[in-house]
Amino acid sequence: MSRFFNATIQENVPVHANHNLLTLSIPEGAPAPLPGQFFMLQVSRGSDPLLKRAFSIFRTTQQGVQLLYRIRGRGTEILRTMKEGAVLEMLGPLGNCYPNPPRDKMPLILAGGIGIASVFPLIEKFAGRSIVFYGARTKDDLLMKDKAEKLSKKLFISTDDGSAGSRGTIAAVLSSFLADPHSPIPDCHIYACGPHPLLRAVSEIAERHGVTAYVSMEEHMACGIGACLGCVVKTRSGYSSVCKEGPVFKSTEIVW
Amino acid sequence: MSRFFNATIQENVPVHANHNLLTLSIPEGAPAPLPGQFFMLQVSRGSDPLLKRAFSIFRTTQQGVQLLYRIRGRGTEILRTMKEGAVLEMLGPLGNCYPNPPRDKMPLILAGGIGIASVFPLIEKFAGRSIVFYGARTKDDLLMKDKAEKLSKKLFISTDDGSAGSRGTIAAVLSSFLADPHSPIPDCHIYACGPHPLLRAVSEIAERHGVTAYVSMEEHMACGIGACLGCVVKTRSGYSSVCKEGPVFKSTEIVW
Amino acid sequence: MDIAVRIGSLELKNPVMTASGTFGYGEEYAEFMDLNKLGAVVVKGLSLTPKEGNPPPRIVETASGMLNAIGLQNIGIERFIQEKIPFLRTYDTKVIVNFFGDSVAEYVAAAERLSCEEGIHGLEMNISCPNKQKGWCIFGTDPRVAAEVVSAVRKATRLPLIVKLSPNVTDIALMARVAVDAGADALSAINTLTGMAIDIRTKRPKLANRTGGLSGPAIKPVALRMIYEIFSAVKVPIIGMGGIMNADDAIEFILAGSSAVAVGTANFINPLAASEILEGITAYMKTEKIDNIAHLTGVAHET
Amino acid sequence: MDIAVRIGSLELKNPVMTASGTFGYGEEYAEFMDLNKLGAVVVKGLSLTPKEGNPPPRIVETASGMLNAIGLQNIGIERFIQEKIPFLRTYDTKVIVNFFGDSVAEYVAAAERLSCEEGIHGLEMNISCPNKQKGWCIFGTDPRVAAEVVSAVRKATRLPLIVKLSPNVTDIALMARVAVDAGADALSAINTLTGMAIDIRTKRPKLANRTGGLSGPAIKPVALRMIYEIFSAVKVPIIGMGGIMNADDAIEFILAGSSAVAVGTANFINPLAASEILEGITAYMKTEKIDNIAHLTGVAHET
Ligand SMILES: Cc1cc2nc3c(=O)[nH]c(=O)nc-3n(C[C@H](O)[C@H](O)[C@H](O)COP(=O)(O)OP(=O)(O)OC[C@H]3O[C@@H](n4cnc5c(N)ncnc54)[C@H](O)[C@@H]3O)c2cc1C
Ligand SMILES: Cc1cc2nc3c(=O)[nH]c(=O)nc-3n(C[C@H](O)[C@H](O)[C@H](O)COP(=O)(O)OP(=O)(O)OC[C@H]3O[C@@H](n4cnc5c(N)ncnc54)[C@H](O)[C@@H]3O)c2cc1C
Ligand SMILES: Cc1cc2nc3c(=O)[nH]c(=O)nc-3n(C[C@H](O)[C@H](O)[C@H](O)COP(=O)(O)O)c2cc1C
Ligand SMILES: Cc1cc2nc3c(=O)[nH]c(=O)nc-3n(C[C@H](O)[C@H](O)[C@H](O)COP(=O)(O)O)c2cc1C
Ligand code: FES
Ligand code: FES
Repeated sequence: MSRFFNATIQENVPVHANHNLLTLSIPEGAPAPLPGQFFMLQVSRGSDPLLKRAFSIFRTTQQGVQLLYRIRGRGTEILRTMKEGAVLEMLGPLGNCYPNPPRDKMPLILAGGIGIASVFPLIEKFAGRSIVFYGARTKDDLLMKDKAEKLSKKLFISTDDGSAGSRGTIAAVLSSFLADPHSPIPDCHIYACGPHPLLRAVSEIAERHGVTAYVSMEEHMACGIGACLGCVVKTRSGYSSVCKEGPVFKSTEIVW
Repeated sequence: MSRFFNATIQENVPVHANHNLLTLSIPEGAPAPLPGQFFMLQVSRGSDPLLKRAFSIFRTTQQGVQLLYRIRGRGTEILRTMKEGAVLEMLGPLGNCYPNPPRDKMPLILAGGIGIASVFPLIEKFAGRSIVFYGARTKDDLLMKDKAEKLSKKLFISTDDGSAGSRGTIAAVLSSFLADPHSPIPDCHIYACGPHPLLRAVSEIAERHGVTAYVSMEEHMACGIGACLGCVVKTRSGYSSVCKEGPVFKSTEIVW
Repeated sequence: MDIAVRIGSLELKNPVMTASGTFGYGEEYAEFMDLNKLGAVVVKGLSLTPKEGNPPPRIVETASGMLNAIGLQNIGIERFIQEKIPFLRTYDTKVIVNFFGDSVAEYVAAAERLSCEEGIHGLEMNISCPNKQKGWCIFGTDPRVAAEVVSAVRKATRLPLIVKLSPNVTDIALMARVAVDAGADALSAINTLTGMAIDIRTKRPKLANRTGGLSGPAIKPVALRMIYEIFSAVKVPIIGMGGIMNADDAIEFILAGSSAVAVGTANFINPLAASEILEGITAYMKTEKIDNIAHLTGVAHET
Repeated sequence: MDIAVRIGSLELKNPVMTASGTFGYGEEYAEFMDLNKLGAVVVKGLSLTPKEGNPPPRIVETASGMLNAIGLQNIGIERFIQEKIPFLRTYDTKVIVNFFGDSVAEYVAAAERLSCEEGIHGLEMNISCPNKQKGWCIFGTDPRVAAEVVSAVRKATRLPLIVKLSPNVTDIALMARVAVDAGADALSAINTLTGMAIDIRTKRPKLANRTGGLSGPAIKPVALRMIYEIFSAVKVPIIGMGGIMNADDAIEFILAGSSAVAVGTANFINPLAASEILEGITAYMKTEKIDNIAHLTGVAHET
């Protein structure tokens, strides 16, 4: 089965202000996506917008793959208007995935905003075993909070405006958690996805505490398969492509 | 009321292979279109395709204005996929109109292919009084034949392949009609819309018989309001814009 | 909020103008938009005597753009003065006349004639047109020829003189310097990129003229880059254009170095584009707490 | 039906190649498409030593196009030979290596090194890159510099030499003649148009490198016009590219004067683009009853 195929929209429903859950049925035999991998979708038939949009695999259900997306610009606005039955060109699953923690390590999963989409498969995978840190701008931007609560051993919440959980960034919450003498350090691994400054903060915190952290990076993409060299981030071994060598990197690999 | 407004699709139904009938509700107070006038529709929100598409007013009903269109290229292909409730930017009514014949003249109305859309309002206007000549490629490309039959005093049909009416061009039918000693010449006026070569032929025939003919021309358009000078045809007084000085010209005005 | 801009000795009440050839002689759009809202109306390019223009087809749609080969059809300066100026004078907006010639002498004669009429506030010289004296060369692509024609026109008029640059050159900054050294009070950029389209059924160019000028969103990145380069090269105000469809686009041009912007192909898509763009610019200034539009010009150059 | 084309001494089994920098080193697309179907694989531009490239962001989407400022990141010729050639040699397709240098000496050294390896069938010289010796100048925009570097490389290799022209020039026909006179066996055109985009929130250029190269459907009209002009100016085969998304586009390029075509940005949109374009070309030839692709090249010039 080729990783380039037509997917059919099963459902495309708002889950929150400005966020939709998209369910796509994909051809049989398509490779199953791993946590941290992503797909690219062609949202137009014409040449404007031209490039595919990248979305992390959020869940795999019997109906197909689910993507959770934030309406951000023109491409996602077009996607929002698409209805059941519409057919989209799709590329994926792409990229590497979040590595498994060694048996004895506890997964700490951190998400900022729509970053929840990327780490959600981990939350499901480590059901009942992981501690989840989830930050968003406001209460209304917290998606899938109840699901995350059910699936995690413990869920920490923060919002920029304090409308839910503690006020401030979720990195600060992680930091206090790790600073707590009862923390399971160094017996944990961090998995994080969110805006660049948040990931940088997480990386610093992890380093300070001697904890291994994996971060999922974002960059503008054209090909999605490592051919154009457009989506690079600076790493200790030079520029690496987010689409192929990433999106998940060890935080110490990144030159922040 | 501005001639630039949002129109809402009421219905967009196939009437034949590759031809749709589009009904649009337009804002109250919009000027009523005259036979021969046209509208321009923006079929995309993005910048590709960029330009508006021109369509003749086919009918005005209680529901709104109706356009009859042939799926031809990318723009009409997009239009075909649009559903009830979709909102389109629209400009019009644009251009001049078919002039009324003097009281004592009989209207001869000629259409080639989708040209039927443009002359249909005349067929309705002169219900029972006009002779209609309607040519198409094949039987399957004859739209609204029954309606035209009902509304005309007499309907002549031709198809390129002879699958309905006489075989050959409808210009040939007009020519024999006018050559017939019982023809109402010179007491008739011709109104024609169709492909350029057909209109040229009609023009020659009319001239030969000393009959006045009006032809509705087509050119690629950008502005639709006479500003860009993109849509000109050569006339005896220089290049004239089809969108503003036309689309209807006296056939003798055109430099063929 | 101060949104007035100066183009040489000319003060516009706001930075939004129309691009020549896309707004007719102004009256075509008066039905849709209050022309009083515009900083300036730039009319279709005029020549001393009327020009018939190119045979059709003159227009081809391309991806996010269009090619035009109008061939500079216009009613000539005399008819413009007789028939169009009286209408334009009823509006409280500046009138800038775009003009061109086949030869240096024609440019000069046109500029002289236009300079002695009331109701014309500035001249925009289109130098992207073929030079009949020198065969195939285009005035605007050869620095020496451009210098010659701009200097000659400079001597022929006291009106603010805007030189409109052709983008079909290796070094737009050089052309900008040449025009300014020859006396331009301001520059406008960019004119259309030369392009072509071929009909694969007839196997012939789609335009009767074979080539045409590419405009619209497709060319915006090239236009912005050129504005950015021109801004670094000269001190005079720049009127930026090339694919501006909305206020965000216009703001990009201002940040790149434009003092004013011109709306071209966008008029065809949305006859209210120019006035909506003005509204969008002032809304942006409010959000960004910028009280003088001049403070935005060229900001993208700061590091 | 004869669809083989000759590029100098090189015979391609069909006219469809990939555009450098848009197809990696070939292997990235092998999963999607049978590389045996291609007339040639043109690999990412290589330099003597590896290049790190520009900092991100390197890519911006524009209307029907994209800007890239990869900065010629590549693994260097040695690693290419070690790691990529063995894979490419398993395919029955021609391998054309795109290369560049910072100086004439580097160009020559690169060409020499590439010429002594099995499995490389042709060289494509990218002259749209900055000339470190001469500061800001670009090899491909100054005719004298272009002549110098092409002549030097011509002496350094016996492989078919394709010179890839920059479109950012006033007179592409002149640059074509210069390249051919200096020894090019074929020309490819066009490389990207230099462009820019600005973020109106940060008020800074969106690309870290400020400017980038515009590719995709937006530039097709400009590319076609340039192919048309080059075809009139020189006799050598032209490899046409710039916004080719489908077979119809490719056929336009052939009618304008291309002997072969290269598929660039389209690979990102549809990883099967190149093979679908080949199928479309042969379907067109069938419909149009053309039995030799050479009979299509330049037909749009006939009147
Ligand atoms: C590996 C990866 C996984 C992602 N997963 C998700 C997800 O699960 N849910 C979700 O809502 N979003 C996700 N994103 C971000 C998503 O790709 C962008 O929000 C989307 O491309 C915006 O498109 P637009 O047309 O609406 O915005 P516009 O701003 O109009 O887009 C313009 C261009 O910029 C690119 N772009 C804009 N924002 C981003 C961004 N943050 N990252 C990469 N390219 C961008 C677009 O792809 C497009 O090429 C992911 C991005 C990456 C790289
Ligand atoms: C005054 C007028 C009235 C018209 N009335 C009708 C009508 O009632 N019903 C109908 O089906 N068609 C009508 N047409 C033709 C219709 O405008 C075209 O079929 C349509 O624009 C094709 O668009 P496309 O995107 O599908 O084709 P494409 O070929 O993809 O279009 C590419 C470009 O060419 C232009 N174009 C293509 N064909 C024509 C054409 N024949 N005339 C003008 N521009 C063209 C398009 O507008 C677009 O800018 C009319 C044209 C004019 C000028
Ligand atoms: C149909 C058309 C006609 C034009 N005529 C002229 C003209 O007469 N003189 C001139 O200097 N520029 C002319 N231009 C160029 C525009 O003024 C403008 O520079 C160019 O279109 C780029 O802007 P845009 O992309 O916003 O349209 C014309 C452009 C178009 C599309
Ligand atoms: C991401 C990217 C990288 C490119 N890298 C190179 C390169 O290394 N060498 C080169 O000569 N051209 C390079 N090009 C230019 C293309 O080969 C091609 O000339 C150009 O993109 C126009 O074709 P297109 O519009 O079909 O993409 C690159 C283009 C893109 C989009
Ligand atoms: S998007 Fe092309 S290398 Fe990552
Ligand atoms: S379409 Fe612009 S003048 Fe007719």
